[in-house]
Amino acid sequence: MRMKSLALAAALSLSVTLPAAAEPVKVGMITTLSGGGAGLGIDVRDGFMLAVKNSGNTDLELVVEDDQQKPDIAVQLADKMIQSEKVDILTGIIWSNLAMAVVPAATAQGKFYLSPNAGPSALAGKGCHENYFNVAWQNDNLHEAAGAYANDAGFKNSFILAPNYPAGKDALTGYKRFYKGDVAGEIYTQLGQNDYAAEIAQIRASGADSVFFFLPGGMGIAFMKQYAASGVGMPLIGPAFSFDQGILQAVGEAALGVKNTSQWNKDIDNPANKAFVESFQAEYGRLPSLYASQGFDTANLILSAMGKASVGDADAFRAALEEADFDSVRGSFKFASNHHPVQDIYVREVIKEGDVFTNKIIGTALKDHADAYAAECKL
Amino acid sequence: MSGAVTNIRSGARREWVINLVLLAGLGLVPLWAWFADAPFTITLATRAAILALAGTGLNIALGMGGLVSFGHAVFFGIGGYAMGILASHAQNYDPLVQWPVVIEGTQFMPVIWIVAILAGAVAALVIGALSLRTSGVYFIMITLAFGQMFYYFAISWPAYGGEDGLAIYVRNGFPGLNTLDPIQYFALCFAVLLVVLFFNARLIRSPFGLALNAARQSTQRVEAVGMDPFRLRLAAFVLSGAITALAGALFADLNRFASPAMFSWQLSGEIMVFVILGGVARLCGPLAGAVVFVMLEHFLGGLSEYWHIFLGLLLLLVVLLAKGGLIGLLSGRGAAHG
Amino acid sequence: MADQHTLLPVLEARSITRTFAALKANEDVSIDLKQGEIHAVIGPNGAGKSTLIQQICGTLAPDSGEVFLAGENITPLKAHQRARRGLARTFQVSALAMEDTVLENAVLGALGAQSGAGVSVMGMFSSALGNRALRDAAMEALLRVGLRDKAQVRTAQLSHGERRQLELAVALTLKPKAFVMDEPMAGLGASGSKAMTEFLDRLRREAPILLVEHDMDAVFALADRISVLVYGRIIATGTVDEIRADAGVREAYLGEDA
Amino acid sequence: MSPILFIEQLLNGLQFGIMLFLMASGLTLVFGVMGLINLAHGSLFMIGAFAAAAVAGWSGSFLLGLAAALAAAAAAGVIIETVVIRRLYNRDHLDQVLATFALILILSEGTRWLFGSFPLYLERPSWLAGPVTLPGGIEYSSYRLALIVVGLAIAAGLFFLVTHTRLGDRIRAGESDREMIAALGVDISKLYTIVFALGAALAGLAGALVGAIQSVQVGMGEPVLILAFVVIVIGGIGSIKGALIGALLVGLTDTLGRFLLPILFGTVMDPASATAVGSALASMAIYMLMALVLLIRPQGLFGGAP
Repeated sequence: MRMKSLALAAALSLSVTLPAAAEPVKVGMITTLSGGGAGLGIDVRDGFMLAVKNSGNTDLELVVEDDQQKPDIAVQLADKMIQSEKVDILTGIIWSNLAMAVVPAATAQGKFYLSPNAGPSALAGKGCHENYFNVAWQNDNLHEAAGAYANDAGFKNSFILAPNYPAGKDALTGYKRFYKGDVAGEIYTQLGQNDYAAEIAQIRASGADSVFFFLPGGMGIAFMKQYAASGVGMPLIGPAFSFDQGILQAVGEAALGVKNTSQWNKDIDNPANKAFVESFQAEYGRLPSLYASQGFDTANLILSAMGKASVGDADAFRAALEEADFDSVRGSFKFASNHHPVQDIYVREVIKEGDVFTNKIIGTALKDHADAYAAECKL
Repeated sequence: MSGAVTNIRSGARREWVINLVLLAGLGLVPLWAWFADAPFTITLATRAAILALAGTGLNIALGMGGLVSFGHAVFFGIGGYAMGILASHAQNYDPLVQWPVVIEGTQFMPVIWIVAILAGAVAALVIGALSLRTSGVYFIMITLAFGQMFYYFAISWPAYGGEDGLAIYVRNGFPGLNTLDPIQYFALCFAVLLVVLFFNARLIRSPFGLALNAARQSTQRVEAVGMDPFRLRLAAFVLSGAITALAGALFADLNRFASPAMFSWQLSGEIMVFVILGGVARLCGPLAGAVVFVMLEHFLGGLSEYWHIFLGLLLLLVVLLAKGGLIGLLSGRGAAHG
Repeated sequence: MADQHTLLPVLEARSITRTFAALKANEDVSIDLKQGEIHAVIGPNGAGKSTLIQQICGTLAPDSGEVFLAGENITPLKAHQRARRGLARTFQVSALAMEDTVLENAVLGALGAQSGAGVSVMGMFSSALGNRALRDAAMEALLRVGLRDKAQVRTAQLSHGERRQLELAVALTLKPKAFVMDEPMAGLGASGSKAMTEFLDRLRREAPILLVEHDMDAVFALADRISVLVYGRIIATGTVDEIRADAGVREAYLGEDA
Repeated sequence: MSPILFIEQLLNGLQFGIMLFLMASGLTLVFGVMGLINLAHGSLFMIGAFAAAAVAGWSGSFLLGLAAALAAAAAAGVIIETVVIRRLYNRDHLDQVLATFALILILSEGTRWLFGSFPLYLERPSWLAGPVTLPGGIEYSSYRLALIVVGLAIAAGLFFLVTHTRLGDRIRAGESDREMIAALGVDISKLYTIVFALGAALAGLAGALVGAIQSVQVGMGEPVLILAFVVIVIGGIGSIKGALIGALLVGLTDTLGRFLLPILFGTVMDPASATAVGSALASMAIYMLMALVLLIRPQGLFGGAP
């Protein structure tokens, strides 16, 4: 549970361009900084801090704590942030299950919650809340885009697999929502499973023409390495999570050429993104990841709202957030009625630049894509 | 010889003083926090009280019965889900059972507790009846494996949220109390802890406690006086599971959330850590351990991302050097047994 | 002695055989114990005496053969069920609750003598040491073996001899039909052995004793009958004089050990 | 379901089982000889994988990586044994569990501190990268086939070591009577260190071999450790033969369960819920197997009295 207060040096205020906010805003970030999933949380945090630093705005005070990827710790930290730190805005949670534990209670207590990563369907549909904003995606989005891409690529018979947990089920549902071809086979694997020999054998025997998989973290690394070794040559499609900058180096050659869907890539051509990629590399000495871009956008969204309204006036501040008047690194970005993004989702291909594995955008899967649950939301 | 007797007595007296100080401290700090308007301190104290309760449950099996259960998170999780399932059905006005009789969910804590206790006891009966066929290392490994089985089941079973867990948006109710008020919920949990500790203190002195204690030291001895060590241990395991399940229900209510993480083997390990850190087979050992653990988690966690290293080192030192745990260290009463 | 042979034995083992891998620990061993007698089992180390006791008391199942207590076939019963039916055992290496006090150990025995003890709701709420009847029964047994003054001492602090006495006290609280004692004299010293011998001499009137013992003075002083176990087989059973005179015994056992 | 698919799944189960054996044999040796339960065995698995990834990444040679894994895990084993474990032999199992649990915390976070929070890259060697065609037209990953061969060779070597060498004599003597081998003048603390290091090296090797087809990350050892416990419970503690049979049983049950149960449920319900229910039950299959073995033989298939 690292606590990091950001008191920014006055020297940075040279670059202040935003009008000074009426009152300071305290942001509590609960994210995963230790354990196996720490890489994602660290990127969100770093992206967020970079945006604050680049803005030079000293009125945003950030408190960061580590949830250890445990729901009960996350809830405890949310209580602490609200009760002791008296934060105005909460953000930072990576995992859907932690978000489900924290978000409803936090928004019910009148706090704003801005999600930099998780977007469970329950919070996008019936469970939506006026104070909950998702700056990343609804969980289904990238899978839906993968389904759309599979149609464009002419795949007629997909084999699909995901871990047996809610996000995994959402993934396969999301893919099938847009994919029009046949399903050659559908497998739910065990969460945390590291050996996919049995599944790959079934893929080989299924006669499919493509494989869609959603296996976040180490599961995806294991799957891709084993898939490449098996000699089953059908093309792979997946959401960006298994092809992210942080994880891609561990997959290596096995990922080369794989198509994946993402709302961001480092080669999106706009000034905000260029500045982001350059300053991130300068600051941290590594390429930014998807998660870093989401953290960066989240901070900029808050900063933009701070310039328009005081956080003490919840209605005005909410209206300012809804406008989403900031330069997103993704280019166009706006909120749907349920406070989830409406954005383009791209198809990327894994390439090798020198020694580094990375992604390049090869097309757009879905334009101005919103999620499927907005209609259920009564906002 | 009489000198040794006096030593035991004075050590015991000092342990009682330490227990009272501990309990008073855990009761008074939140009270102070309440006046000082530091609600998070109350939340931490509540967490400590509930974890202490879970540890107290384990201590019956571990301390009195000598049963090294590495799967107590099973019962903790069952308690949590008993609360989650009942409350979520009540929250959605969706009966729990439609046939043959309609059973509604409930957000009434006493009922939830009873269900948690019963569910924990039944699970402990089944797991215990299987695991107690073995002993020693086998028992450790088997309880660990059963814990893992429940964990995977909870993650992959879709009906109650799977890995996402079950969120309850309003804390369940208790007659005459506003449970959402941190200090009132703390008082409730603290009261439950006191009741269980009182029961536990009686249990240690009871015929059952005497027999169980003897069975830990010598199976042959209790057999030779005509008692069935298997039944004694199974009863202890069931009691132990029931109490830990109650703690799980309270814990889920504290967080308004039940999740498969409550079943994880790390949690089993942590419950065991409370017991050892404080002192095995000591009435307030789990309490001392839980308080220290929560404080470490809070303060050490604030110092370093890698605080687990320090926790590990501390634990190692306690195991290697201070056999009686913290209470043993403070009361000068070495190991509680052995 | 003649009339005793007509009585039904209190404890009887019939044709007990038990093998460990290739080793025959007990082969067709039959032995009985009649009301009022001390029946000693002697034999060199490794002769199978401990194996025999374990099978009689139920901690080891025989490959074949049966055990009867007061006419009831107790072969299928477990150790604690046999104890409950009135078979009291003392151990060669003390099996006491070492961390508990002497009194607590004795109370445990008294508790075992109560019906339905152990797992019961009352058994979890009442106080064991606060129970008058249990305490009295325990103190009486401690008084008989001479440990009354040590009631509050932790058992681990007792001397070896005192632990033997406590073993005996716990067995007494059970008010059994028969005693099975595994080397009660071991580690007692000369005066201790003498006291124990006198005690057992009187005890046989309460219940007969199956006595496994290495101390030949005690055996010859106490035993009504002696059985000699060698290489898992009983080679002779008889009175002290008969055994002294038995050529086979002299050769197999006394020749090397007496 | 074609026979080829079924045979391929059998091979998968075999390969999984053999990797579990490498873990379980070390655990069971350490328990058999020293009477120690070592939860940190999974950390040694992780150390092997990290060492292999680091050295293979630096040198570009997979074999060097394997050697590094063996060396690092054995060295870690020696250090852990002499600093901590040695003090635990005469303690009860509870102390052993707690101390080795503490070691997990220290080793996991220590590794994360050294190597960072992202998974590391470790790739199988190029000469084992592709598939091979087996008789009958079965196409199978050459690396997995190599794992089966290497694993079986190690199992055979281990049997030879235990039954035909002086070290093996001592190990067996240590299992049956600890005072005896001390009385025979064997340096018991050295023997313990060697056995512990041997177990550690086997775990480290397993970590490196598996790491090449899975992901090398902190916390990778504990799930395998728990499976190894299941293996030992099934096979019987202290028995290498039991560890081998138990590991193969667990490997086959898990692989075939994951494969067959959804198909089985698919005959009575719709495909989506069949896969969900089937895989939920498949994740519990090996624990059911364990419970079954416990009911029939509490001491495990090849164990002595429990």
